[in-house]
Amino acid sequence: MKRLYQRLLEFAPLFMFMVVLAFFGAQSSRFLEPRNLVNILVQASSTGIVAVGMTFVLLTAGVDLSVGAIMFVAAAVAGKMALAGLSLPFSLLAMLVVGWLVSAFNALFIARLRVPAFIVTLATLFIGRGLGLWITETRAMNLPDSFLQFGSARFLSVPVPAWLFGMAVVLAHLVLTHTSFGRQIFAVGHDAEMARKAGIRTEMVMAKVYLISGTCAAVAALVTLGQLGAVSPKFGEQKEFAAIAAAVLGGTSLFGGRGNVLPGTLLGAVLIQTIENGLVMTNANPYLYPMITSVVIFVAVFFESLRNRVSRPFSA
Amino acid sequence: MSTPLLEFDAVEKSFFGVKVLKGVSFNIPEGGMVGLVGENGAGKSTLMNILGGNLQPSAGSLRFGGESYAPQNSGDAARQGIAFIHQELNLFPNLSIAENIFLTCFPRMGAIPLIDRTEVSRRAAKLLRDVGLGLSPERLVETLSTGQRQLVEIAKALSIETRLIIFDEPTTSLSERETLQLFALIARLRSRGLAMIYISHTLADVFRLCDDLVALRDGEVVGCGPAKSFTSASLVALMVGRTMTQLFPDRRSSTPPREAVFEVHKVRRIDVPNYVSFCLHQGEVLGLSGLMGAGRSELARVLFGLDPRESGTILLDGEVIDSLSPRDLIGRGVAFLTENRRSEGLCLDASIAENLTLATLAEHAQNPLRWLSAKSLQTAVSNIRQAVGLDSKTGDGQCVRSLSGGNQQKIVLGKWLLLKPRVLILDEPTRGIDVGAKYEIYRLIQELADSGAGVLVISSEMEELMGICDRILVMRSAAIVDELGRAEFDRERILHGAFGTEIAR
Amino acid sequence: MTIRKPVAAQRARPFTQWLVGLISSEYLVFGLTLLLVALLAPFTPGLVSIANLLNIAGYLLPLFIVAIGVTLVMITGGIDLSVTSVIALTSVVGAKLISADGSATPTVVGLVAMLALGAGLGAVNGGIITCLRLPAFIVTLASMMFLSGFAVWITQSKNIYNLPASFLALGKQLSIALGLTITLALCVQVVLQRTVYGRWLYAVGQNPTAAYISGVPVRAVTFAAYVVSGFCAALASVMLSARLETGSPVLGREILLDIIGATVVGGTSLFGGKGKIAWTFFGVLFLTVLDNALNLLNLSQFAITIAKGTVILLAAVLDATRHRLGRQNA
Amino acid sequence: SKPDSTGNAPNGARKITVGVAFETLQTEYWVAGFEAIKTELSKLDIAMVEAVADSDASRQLQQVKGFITRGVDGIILVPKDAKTCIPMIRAANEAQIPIVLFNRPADKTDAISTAIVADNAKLTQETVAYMVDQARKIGSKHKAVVVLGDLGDINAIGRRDGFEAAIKGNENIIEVVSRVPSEWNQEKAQAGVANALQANPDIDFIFTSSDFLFPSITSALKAVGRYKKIGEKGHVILGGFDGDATAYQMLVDGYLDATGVQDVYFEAKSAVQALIDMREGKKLPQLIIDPGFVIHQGNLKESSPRMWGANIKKKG
Ligand SMILES: Nc1ncnc2c1ncn2[C@@H]1O[C@H](COP(=O)(O)OP(=O)(O)OP(=O)(O)O)[C@@H](O)[C@H]1O
Ligand SMILES: Nc1ncnc2c1ncn2[C@@H]1O[C@H](COP(=O)(O)OP(=O)(O)OP(=O)(O)O)[C@@H](O)[C@H]1O
Ligand SMILES: [Mg+2]
Ligand SMILES: [Mg+2]
Repeated sequence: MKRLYQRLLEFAPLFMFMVVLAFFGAQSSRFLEPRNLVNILVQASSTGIVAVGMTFVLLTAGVDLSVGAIMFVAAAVAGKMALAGLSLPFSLLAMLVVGWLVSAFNALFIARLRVPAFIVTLATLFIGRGLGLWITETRAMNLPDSFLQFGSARFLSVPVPAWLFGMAVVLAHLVLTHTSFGRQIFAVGHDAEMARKAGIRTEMVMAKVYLISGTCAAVAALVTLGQLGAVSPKFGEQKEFAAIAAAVLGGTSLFGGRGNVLPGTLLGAVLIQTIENGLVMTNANPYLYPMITSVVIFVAVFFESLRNRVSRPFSA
Repeated sequence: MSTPLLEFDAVEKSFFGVKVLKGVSFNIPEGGMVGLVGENGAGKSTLMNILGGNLQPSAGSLRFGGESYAPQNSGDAARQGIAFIHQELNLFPNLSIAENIFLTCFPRMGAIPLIDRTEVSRRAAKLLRDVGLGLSPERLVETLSTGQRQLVEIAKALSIETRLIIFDEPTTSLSERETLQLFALIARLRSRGLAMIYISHTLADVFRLCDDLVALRDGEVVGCGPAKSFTSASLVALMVGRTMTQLFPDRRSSTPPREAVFEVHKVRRIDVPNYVSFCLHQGEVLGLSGLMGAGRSELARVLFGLDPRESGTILLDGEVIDSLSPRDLIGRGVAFLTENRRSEGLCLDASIAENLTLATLAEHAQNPLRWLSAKSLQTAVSNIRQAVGLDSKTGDGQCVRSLSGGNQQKIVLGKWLLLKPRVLILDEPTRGIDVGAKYEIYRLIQELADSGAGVLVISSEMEELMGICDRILVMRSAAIVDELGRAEFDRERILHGAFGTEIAR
Repeated sequence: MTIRKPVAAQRARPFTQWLVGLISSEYLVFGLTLLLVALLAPFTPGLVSIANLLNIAGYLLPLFIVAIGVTLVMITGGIDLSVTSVIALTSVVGAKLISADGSATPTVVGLVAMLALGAGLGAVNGGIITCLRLPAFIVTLASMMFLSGFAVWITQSKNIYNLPASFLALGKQLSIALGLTITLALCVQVVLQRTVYGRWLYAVGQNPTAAYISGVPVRAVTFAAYVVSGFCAALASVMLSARLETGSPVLGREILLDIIGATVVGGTSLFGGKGKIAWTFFGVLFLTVLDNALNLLNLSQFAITIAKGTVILLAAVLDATRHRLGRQNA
Repeated sequence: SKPDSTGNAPNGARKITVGVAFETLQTEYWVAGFEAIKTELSKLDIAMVEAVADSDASRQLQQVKGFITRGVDGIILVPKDAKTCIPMIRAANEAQIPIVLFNRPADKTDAISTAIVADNAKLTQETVAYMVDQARKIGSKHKAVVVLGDLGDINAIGRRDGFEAAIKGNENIIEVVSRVPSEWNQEKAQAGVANALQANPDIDFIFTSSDFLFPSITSALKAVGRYKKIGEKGHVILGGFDGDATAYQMLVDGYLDATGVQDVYFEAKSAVQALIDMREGKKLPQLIIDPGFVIHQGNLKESSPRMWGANIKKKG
């Protein structure tokens, strides 16, 4: 009996997800159409990719508040270049470079100078937003259609953003579980001082996770551009919250050392988007959106915690 | 013997302007085994941390294999072939045993930078066999008991190509059997020509294993030479700075049977098949012996309300106590010292005073606003510091993380002694405590018992149990299999009970 | 045997010592604020005028009050993201109660209701976090979304006006706000430093397991921190609503990162076990003065944002240096 | 000495300074307004100091008081909402500094100010009414989506109310199948419209509460091949509010049916003039209404010079 209960709990998050699907599916016949499921995946991909990078950072007990700002600067630079007539690949490269530059800056201060990650990335959040506003001159930029085409391109009938998201998840999962760097992340997150004593080059590990997060943010900016085809001064705003929420919803601890991308972060990001999608599909009262979303998040986390409680009897 | 393997040359180290090592110089020959002894806080671990690359000396130098050696981090040390088994277990509970072992040197799948899981498991399993730990390498370290973790730490040290192994108090949570296994392992390693540094407060072990001994006091080498040139007494005298005539305090000649303070009836932990029943009397020191993993710590945790109890009743002073939290138990005068001082016993970043008074704060705030009286706190702290023999160099405000292992243990103990409990449950109370201080602690336990309290002592050191207890229970597989009154104390019989080689009673 | 003399340490000159002393003192952030003012005053007309200081104070006090609650929560190793939504919800509920357009209950009743509601919402957060043992981040994130959505919903997006003069007086009289804030800050600091509860709070943040085993009522202590946080948010909501003469469902929505940022900049650790009310005050003061000065400097928007980020970063680097110096010299 | 009507102090006395406090500069409309005021002021050789409150009313109060402290001669304010600005007006009154509200009115109060405002609800209603007319011409019942702004934003609510008012009574022609709360976020708008189109593929009437969301809407339409010119089969009747550059381009290209334009130039000019008048002690009405206008295919030529978006577009 107890075993069965635990077995059930093991699948609780997935079960929760199914319940949400079934509920909306019953409300709207079109909800469960493959097209719509792909839709959800595409719409979750931008936040999801950022969340994948964020998971790395959270696993080291750090945080990266600058992802939204990185997205904005990257998109602004790419937009400028595209409008100046440079071809798409150049813009893409520029976005990655922006992501690397900003996150290398983060990494320098966090890993090397030991400044708390929260403050460093808060500062880069401000600096990045300011830079972006400066580059865009606080104007919306409508980009050439090549971006939109990129965003809606399909490969094996699955849109490119979903591929990118999928690839990010699989790659991250491999890195986290099957490389020594990945395992060392968990060690550093549990206790950086202990990790140093164990012979891990903690500085390198810390630096790398911020670079990964920056790269993910740049890719996410690309995905978002592919869907919006425009950069506005609000581009990427509040992404950091959405990403942290998705990762934490997937069971990653803010205190480091615990969490996973597959299925955790993937489910976290997709679940939130599924709710938003379902609410529009069922023509819900707009005022109820935040309340319904928050309740579902809450219930999901509650089930997740039931599952973990067995192994960890007490923690505050 | 031409060049020694390792030379310390006038190594000094200061923290916060306080000199902890004052010009330490000695050599270790190729393949040699050196015992390092000294009181708590003498600087043993600090010296080893310098050797292992975790700390940099303030002055002085090291030579390893004839060449100048100045490791900047533990990776450097490992590359030179120095393995370090830390006093404070340095394992990651969120990773598996195998991952902990190979954390910095995972075998890879050829050119692909992915971990070769099968190879990891194979090699880890072999290492675990070497240290006599029959567990799956995939198990998470957080599910292991302290003793098992210690063995994993040793397996980890063996995983790299080493020339020198540092053992910093490796036997503190190992029971007799595992200790013997470890010694056999050490002998095997020595025959391979490995050099070792062995730190321990168990002088018998040191004499048994080591060729040479180095005694530290207050960061200075006060004695150095072949083990044969010392006797136990002379070594203690060197370390402590005075002679000690006995290891255990005198016991009362006979104890009249008294009333029970703490009765345990058919208590069973969740997921464990066996019941446990025993009774702890007023003024009694009751020992709990058994092999590693016999379930002693788990029993203690159940009794203190930390782990779930499946069934059974517990009586305190004849009164049934049910589903109680540590807080309620402490309120009723029950205290529990866990075997895990770092993760469960201390707030490492809080000060000595804050840690010492944590369980007894209410006593110092006897007013409606729960306002703390600084003066009463201060007196309590200085009294208990003296009682447990915490050296006076450190201020009350120093953070506990920077204390030596033994001194940290004294603080956890001091915290509970301040409570003046009716029932005190001690799990490995003298882990890492030096000879001199041990005596003091035994005396405190005795005093507490004399004042009418009941003390339950879990220890892996049989000598210790036989030295201080009035009665010893032997556990095996979460059940009590034997009980010995003081007159019946007998190593053989306890071991038989623990191993299950003889049906007791 | 070679004995090397420890050098450097003895030869430090008074000035260096003073500098090291300043950098390594816990008043560093405060010092930086003064430095900032001293540097910018010549270029910014009116920066140090009484009117401006009062102006800064008016803006700072509510922020500081919320930050006090958040500091307590952060000392336990938790986080409270819901404070801004608590501000919004208590604002509209309170305003609905006392507004002439609403039920026009006496101001005092409205005030008590607001504070009780804030504490109650904090209690719900705290209850869920401690009893169900869920991570604080996600619980308070969910309640942030829920409460904010709820506040907008019950007002159907409309602000509530016509608040009674007795309520508005709270916003006009800076001395009332100042008095309240100082009293609250001192009380909380004294509780933290001098009472059993304060010790418990730090212990819970440093090592909840050890604290639990040592008989600290971990859950009750954590719970109380969230209640106080909710209460502080409600108190700030009173001040903000009175100052802006409105019950608004989006009140305070933008200041969450400012509050947590100020607390962290002040030196309170996100990982718990460390923090002081004075530090939080310095953090809030630093950010507010920085904001005010940059605005008075008449830079353009993007320059202000960039400058703000840069100064925060510099302050943090200094702070990190302070810790390292502290480790070497204390 | 009184300044003359151009605002210049006689004989090189101290130059007049005006403080301009915006609630946000995160959309093109506000930037356009800001630029228009700047131009207007510089025409009169008036110096300007600026402040942006990032949507925080309390911060705005602090900024306005900051202006007063530094002794500006007049204040132009874009308040966060109708009520939170009253303490600011009062502070200005006390310091005897004239204050003009730009684009958003204050609630009824004894504090003295003048507001130059467009009537969001009314202008939206006119715009949507035009769209409904178009729908009526085509015949058949139309399925409509409205993209709402932030439900906490007073202007967004005004536009929503205007929309609902225009639909009321025309239910036989228009059925509102989805109300998408965008929170003024382009990604949410894009996802929301895409989801609405998934739920009801035959949607053929979309109104957005702000033009800056058009890129999101067109991208969602393009993804399902529904971005068609007026007159083409499958055209979706589109309408917006603000009159920005993107909207202008869409009008020119024949995709957009109508948008409600706020006359930024009128508003800026009136605001500055009002300040000058107030300094001279003239009594002004509490409200100066910017009539605004609906620009649509029918009046594109003659109205476009007054459309701020058109001018931005033409400038480059
Ligand atoms: N990081 C540190 N900061 C400050 N003081 C320290 C630090 N590490 C060690 N010390 C001090 O150095 C002294 C020596 O400590 P060390 O750990 O080397 O002792 P030890 O000989 O290993 O003792 P034990 O037998 O108890 O383990 C102690 O007084 C301790 O307080
Ligand atoms: N035979 C066994 N094989 C593997 N693990 C065991 C075995 N017996 C017990 N354990 C594990 O050991 C732990 C129980 O041991 P407990 O800590 O109570 O023992 P102990 O007698 O205090 O020994 P220790 O000296 O290790 O502290 C549990 O984590 C349990 O999973
Ligand atoms: Mg030691
Ligand atoms: Mg044990």
